[in-house]
Amino acid sequence: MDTGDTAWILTSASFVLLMTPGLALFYGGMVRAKSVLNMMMMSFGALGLIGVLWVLYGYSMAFGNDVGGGLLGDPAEYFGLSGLMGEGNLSGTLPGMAFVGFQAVFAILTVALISGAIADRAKFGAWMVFAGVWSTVVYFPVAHWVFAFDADGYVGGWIANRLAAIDFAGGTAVHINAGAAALALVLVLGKRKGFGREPMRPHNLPMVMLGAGLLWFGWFGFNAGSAVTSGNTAAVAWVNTLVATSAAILGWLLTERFRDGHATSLGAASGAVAGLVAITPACAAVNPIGAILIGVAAGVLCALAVGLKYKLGYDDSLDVVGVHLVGGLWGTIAVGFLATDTAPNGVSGLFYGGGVDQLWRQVVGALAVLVFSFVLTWVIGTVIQRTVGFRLDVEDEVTGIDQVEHAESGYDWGTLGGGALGGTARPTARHAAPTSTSEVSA
Amino acid sequence: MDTGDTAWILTSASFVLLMTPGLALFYGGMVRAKSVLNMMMMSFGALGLIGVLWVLYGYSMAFGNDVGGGLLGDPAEYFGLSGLMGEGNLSGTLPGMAFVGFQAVFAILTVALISGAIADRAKFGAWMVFAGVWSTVVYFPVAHWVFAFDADGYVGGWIANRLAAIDFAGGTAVHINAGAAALALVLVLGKRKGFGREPMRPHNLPMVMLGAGLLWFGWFGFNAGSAVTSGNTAAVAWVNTLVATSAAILGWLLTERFRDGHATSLGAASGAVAGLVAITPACAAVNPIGAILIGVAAGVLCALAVGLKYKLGYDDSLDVVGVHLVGGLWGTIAVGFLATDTAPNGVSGLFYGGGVDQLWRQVVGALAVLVFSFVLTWVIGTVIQRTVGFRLDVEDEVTGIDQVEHAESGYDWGTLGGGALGGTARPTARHAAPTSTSEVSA
Amino acid sequence: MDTGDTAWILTSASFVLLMTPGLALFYGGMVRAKSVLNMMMMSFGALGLIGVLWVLYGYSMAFGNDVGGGLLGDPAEYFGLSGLMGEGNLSGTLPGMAFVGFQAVFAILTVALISGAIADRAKFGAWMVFAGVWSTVVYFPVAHWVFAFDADGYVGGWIANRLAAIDFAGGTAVHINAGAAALALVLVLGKRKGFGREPMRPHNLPMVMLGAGLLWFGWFGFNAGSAVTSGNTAAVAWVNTLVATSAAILGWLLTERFRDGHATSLGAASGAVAGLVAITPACAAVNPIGAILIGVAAGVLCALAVGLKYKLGYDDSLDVVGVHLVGGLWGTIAVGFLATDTAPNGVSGLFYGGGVDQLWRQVVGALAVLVFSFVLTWVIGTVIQRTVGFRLDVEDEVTGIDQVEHAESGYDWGTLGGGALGGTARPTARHAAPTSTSEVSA
Amino acid sequence: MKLLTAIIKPHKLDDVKSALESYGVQGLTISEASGYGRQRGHTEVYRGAEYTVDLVPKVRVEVLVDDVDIDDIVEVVVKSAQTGRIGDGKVWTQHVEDVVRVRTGEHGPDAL
Amino acid sequence: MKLLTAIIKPHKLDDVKSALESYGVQGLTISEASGYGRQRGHTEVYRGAEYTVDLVPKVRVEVLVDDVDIDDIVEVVVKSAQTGRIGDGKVWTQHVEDVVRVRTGEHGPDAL
Amino acid sequence: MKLLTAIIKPHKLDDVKSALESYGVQGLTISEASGYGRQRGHTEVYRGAEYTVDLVPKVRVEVLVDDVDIDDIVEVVVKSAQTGRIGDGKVWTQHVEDVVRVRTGEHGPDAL
Ligand SMILES: Nc1ncnc2c1ncn2[C@@H]1O[C@H](COP(=O)(O)OP(=O)(O)O)[C@@H](O)[C@H]1O
Ligand SMILES: Nc1ncnc2c1ncn2[C@@H]1O[C@H](COP(=O)(O)OP(=O)(O)O)[C@@H](O)[C@H]1O
Ligand SMILES: Nc1ncnc2c1ncn2[C@@H]1O[C@H](COP(=O)(O)OP(=O)(O)O)[C@@H](O)[C@H]1O
Repeated sequence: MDTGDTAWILTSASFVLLMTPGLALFYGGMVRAKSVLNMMMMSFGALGLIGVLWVLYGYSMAFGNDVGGGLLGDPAEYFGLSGLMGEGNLSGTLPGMAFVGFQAVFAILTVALISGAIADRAKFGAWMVFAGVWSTVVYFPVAHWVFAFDADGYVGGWIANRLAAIDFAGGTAVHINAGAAALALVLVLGKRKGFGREPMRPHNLPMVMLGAGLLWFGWFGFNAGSAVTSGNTAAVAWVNTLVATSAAILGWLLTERFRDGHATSLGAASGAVAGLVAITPACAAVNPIGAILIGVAAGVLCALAVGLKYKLGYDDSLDVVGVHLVGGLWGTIAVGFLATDTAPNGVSGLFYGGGVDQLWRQVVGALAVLVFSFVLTWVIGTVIQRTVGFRLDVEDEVTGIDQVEHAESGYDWGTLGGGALGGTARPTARHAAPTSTSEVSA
Repeated sequence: MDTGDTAWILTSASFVLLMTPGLALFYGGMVRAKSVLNMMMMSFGALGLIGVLWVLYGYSMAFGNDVGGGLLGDPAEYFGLSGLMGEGNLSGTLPGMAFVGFQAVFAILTVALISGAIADRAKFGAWMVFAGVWSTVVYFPVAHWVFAFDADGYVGGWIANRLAAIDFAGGTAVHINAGAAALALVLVLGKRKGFGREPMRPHNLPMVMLGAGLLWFGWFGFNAGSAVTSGNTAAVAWVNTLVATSAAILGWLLTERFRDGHATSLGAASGAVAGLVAITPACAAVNPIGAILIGVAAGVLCALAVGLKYKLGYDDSLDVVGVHLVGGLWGTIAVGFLATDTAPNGVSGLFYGGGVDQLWRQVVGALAVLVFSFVLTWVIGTVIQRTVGFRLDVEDEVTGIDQVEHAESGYDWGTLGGGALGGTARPTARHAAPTSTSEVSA
Repeated sequence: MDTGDTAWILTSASFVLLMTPGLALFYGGMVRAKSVLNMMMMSFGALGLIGVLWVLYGYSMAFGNDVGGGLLGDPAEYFGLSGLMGEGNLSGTLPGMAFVGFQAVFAILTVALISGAIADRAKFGAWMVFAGVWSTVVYFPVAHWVFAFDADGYVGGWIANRLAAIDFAGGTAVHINAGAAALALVLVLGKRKGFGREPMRPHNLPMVMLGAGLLWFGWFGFNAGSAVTSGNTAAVAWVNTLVATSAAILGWLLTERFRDGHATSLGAASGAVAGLVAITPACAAVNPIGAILIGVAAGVLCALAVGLKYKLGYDDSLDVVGVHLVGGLWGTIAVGFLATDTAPNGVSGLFYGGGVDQLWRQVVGALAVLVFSFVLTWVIGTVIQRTVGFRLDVEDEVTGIDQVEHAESGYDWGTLGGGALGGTARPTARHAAPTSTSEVSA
Repeated sequence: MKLLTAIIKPHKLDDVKSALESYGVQGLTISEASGYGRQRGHTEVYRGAEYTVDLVPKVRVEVLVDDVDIDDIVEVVVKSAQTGRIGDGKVWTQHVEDVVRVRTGEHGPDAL
Repeated sequence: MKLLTAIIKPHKLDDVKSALESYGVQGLTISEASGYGRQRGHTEVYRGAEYTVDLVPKVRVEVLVDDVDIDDIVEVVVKSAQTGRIGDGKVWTQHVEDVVRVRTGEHGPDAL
Repeated sequence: MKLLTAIIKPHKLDDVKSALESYGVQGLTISEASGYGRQRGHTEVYRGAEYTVDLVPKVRVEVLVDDVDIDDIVEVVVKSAQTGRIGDGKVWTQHVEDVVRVRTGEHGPDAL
């Protein structure tokens, strides 16, 4: 065991945990004030549920010994993680539990990412059911495909080992996966009332920018932590994660400037996320110039892609498809072009004399995850919609999902300006204070 | 010295420092808009004062060589920390100053935790006096009891060494301690005007959720950092901290769903904190299944406990008692049941064949801190109230403590919607600009 | 290579990256609601642009082998960083790329710091041009002067090596540099319409406090990370960074209390930043008592200094001069008095028997950077103003720069209270939804 | 001249605005309001404590109109704001003695 | 019919609402306002610069009432809003020509 | 007595307040409003989708005045609110039947 490697992975895992609240802010600021809480609750619900499932059987399904064709880990092997606490139980140079924790937060985040597509209109209970089923049926297997590497006496997933596609930190397993699921779910749930006609502008852009800042911060753990050691590979991934994101901000802002006449703050925040998504699979495969190219192209591509939903008429509310699916595809495929054997992954892409060998592997890996995720998500979503119901009542949607599903209001500025905004409120019923108790004001 | 251990502890200390601003947000969002700044200032005041006191004599009182019965460290031994800067000065595998820093932020946070109970109604100056006295008289000694372990030529505290209660990261020293102090202080200060009758709903729930997110993030440093090394113990603590929190979110939300019909965002944020509190003493003593049990029960118990104040008629404004005292007691006692010798602490509780031996130690430790803290806090609070005055004037409370105590407003949205909300303002008097200077607009 | 050192530096670099979004919040909360986005965008613009420039030639200009008199590194040496990815490429005990990343975020932050002085009135495009030119002409060279230390076969900067002024983490290179640039830019751009007469109070103080919290957190990476190893030096820097900041909060609040009658939350946040600025150059040169003195004096001095702009009539909107220039000067010069050879830097100042030797070095270093930065910034700013125009049209300034420059509004609370605040909005033109698509509400 | 004041449901504002525009009304003033009436509010729950929020968000629309148009315009507003459900709001009319356009200082109907 | 407009202190809103409800008033409309008058504002200090905030938060209550009730209702509002301290506010009454209930289109007193 | 209502540009509020104060008006009530009129709104762009924001922020000023002062006060408000550019707003006057000072219960002009 190496204490430095362990320190870096525990740190990275903590960073990645913070990404889910960061995402909740990023998404939450983009919806209208009347649905900010529900938007954030989809992330917090994932934090609750997936954390528990991961410990129970998720880790085992993803990283248990393969039970067939590189498709699934043995769900029973590490059930409850009971056997992984021993001093000697290592995963490479890490305590076994450090790796368990690091991977747990990936699972949580991936589920939470999907929620941005279905803002304002999904029953919270149904979302929780979906989150549990989807992580079990879609994420845990795909994580096995991509992240479980063969070792002595251990067989891992088919994409990582048989196909040998490069996905350093989850361009396929996380972003294409979540993006494809988002698209399927949007088709199942349908559009919000008033989509494309009524004002649905972000209610709190500083919150969006804060969320983007926390995501970027956390993403260093996501990408550089995926080295699972604290050394050169992590350092290269770190710098590439920085510069691709910087470049993507520029790419998105320039696109806006030329197309719309204004560089916007939502554009800067979105560009940052687009760059982070795209560099995720590639951060240890390219050099910093390659990272700049991946980033700037991600900024431009995603800035263009988010307009598609208006043209095609699907209500991907916060552009999970436009940013995560498109950005994830671009980053994954870009590895096939821009990988250089001087980078830690040691593979050359088309532009560095490696021919199309790596390129086709990247494309196959990307498409496999895309199709698998899209189809299964569509089935899961449809079953939930047909049984317990997934979509909120339209009346309730107009009233506001926070009030209807969570019986709360995001904000009450009232006492500042006069107290009446949104109505006065008083504690009633169940927990009313005993009326006879006098107030003390010593 | 081990660079990996040092890296992890410096990182953890930084994480824990961030918890206090996180707490300020968590608490600040829960009060009404007219007292958000005062709420946050109680935390920032603690950041200012306790940091300095810790360096002057706090560290020495907590970790100086025992001066009597395991009750107190020698306050003079490390006064000003001057002697701890040398290269060779180690604390285990860490530079001495790394441990000093790590423990400093615990002291700050514990004081800040108390403030949630007395929202909206404590004079800021009196709070600062209280913070200084309380940390000196209550926290530094209790930290010595719980965190100072005997070593060669060094005698530590009675709970850690004589009683041998397990409190890995501060269930007693931090949470029971702060919770009991909160209860005492609430009894001294009395209820807010309108408590139980007037609307006192949270003014900014996204801010509460952000605060909860930062607390969770920081808590990995709090718990896993308490291993003071970067290895298996830290990794186990990390995973238990994750999963207990996840489970507590579920526990709180399910309780709400069954009792009130709605799972709320305030519930998710509160559940997370409840789970974090409860796993704090236990995170290296139980396995992940034990952590799930501790978490889910913490969520349920605390969700029920926060209603007590209405029944019993004490105004624990933001439920410091309901969450930190109840959660801290539960977690500390749960160690007596759920500890397993396969976990790093190596002790078995009642359910794992260890009998009641550990259980009674846990109960005695918990009660000792509870009683000590409650009694001393009541005395300190009463003396301050009778001398300089602790409670704000009721008129001022109605006007809003931010305006009265800090001469500020939390928010001014005015210029957006017309500029008049809350009044126009203009700089006057002392710093008015020289009127003759013309405006430049090059 | 040392994995522990690497872990700490990658962590520190991530912390420092987070400082720029933290700064965006700190600054953003202080302006009026109508310019919050532009304020934040100046930081996000720097994140985009400087990240890319650093990789292209910035690192090389700062840390390339000296090309003349300690004034500049060779810009071509590491162009694009292509050669730095190899396993064996070390910078001390770190992978070369870890050091590159750590220094990158310093460059970004320094540029962003300047923006606080020119709130509400700078064209965004002009700001981006300024940011690129300033970092190239001012920051990269100054970073070379201060941070590039001679080594075997490598020649660094004149302040670090020839003058041997102590600037552990950037009191001169970052804070005096940014502060002097801020002053110059303010003189070029002129005052905002209504400065000193119209209300310009902070629109969101909780956001300011959140920003201060994130800055403090990140600053542990900034200061303790500057040890570039994970050991005693880092630990001492960490503790000094904690306690100086705590003391500065107290210093600022006490100044306010005596002068104005109230301790404010803006004061606490500002005091924290003042303390952080002042301890930056000194954090490895003084003992904790010295750090307390530096901190408390920084709090008092800066609290007094921020009033100067009203007396002298320059509109340093968010007090970059009053906090960063004054705090940076104080901290840099304080090293000359308070340095003690028991601290890691091993140098004694005037009060510890070292005479004035170190003191004059500190003064010369500080003044050199101040003058260089002020003059060049004035030239750059003037050229931009005379060519493309830097200052926003006054009409647009009154309307609000967010609307004019970014075509966005920071907030829309409308749907809560009735929907009309600031106007209804509907998607139009380019991306309007196909009108024939019916809404699905399954 | 007359002043028409309408308290309506927020989501009907766009319809009312369009209807008035079609009729030829050139200006109006809007503000936020909260209504208390037959339409009940809702309940919120914070840490188990229930709060009754008894005010409902509304929008106030004010239009200054010429005497001859007032009946038509009342009709237009009522029609366009109607959903038929409780809480649709009120429209009332008052006499106005004089109106001035600030920009020009014009008085009376010319100022509309 | 008459329109009663009251500018009151925000924390008296609940009392006014209850008093009107007891009297039998079934609906009212509330909005935020800021007052300027004998009651002085307060001072704020940001980084040492003082700001005089000269507007005081108020709440506006509007009630449409039948002619016969107006005097009683003015009395009810004044009583329930009174604290006896400067800044309690104003109540004024105006003539209303017509009232319409949007939901039903009813006119006049029936629309109240 | 009369009620003067003015819808003005937000940044003219200070001027109007000062002018009224100079004239001797002792109190007024202010609230936020949004205007729709000749003055066009602006366009915002979010991820490439344009939004037309067609309401413009305004401030409403209400002053209760004695009958004899009304013409002067209208003049004062119009003058001080004028910029000469589109969107300067409207001022209108209405008859008020009674005014009460809540604090004292005084009626009529004494209540102003
Ligand atoms: N007497 C009244 N005076 C002033 N406003 C009223 C009055 N009655 C109702 N309102 C306003 O009209 C709105 C709708 O009234 P309500 O009684 O809920 O429904 P409806 O008008 O459909 O019967 C209320 O929310 C309130 O704003
Ligand atoms: N002439 C007026 N016109 C309109 N509103 C007024 C007028 N005078 C006072 N007000 C309103 O009444 C409120 C209370 O008035 P103020 O003079 O402060 O106290 P009081 O009415 O107790 O003498 C003010 O804040 C303002 O909103
Ligand atoms: N008929 C009207 N009824 C009520 N308010 C109006 C009317 N016409 C204009 N306004 C108000 O006056 C403001 C200014 O009107 P506008 O037509 O933009 O400019 P101007 O008055 O200079 O011609 C509008 O924003 C609106 O608030």
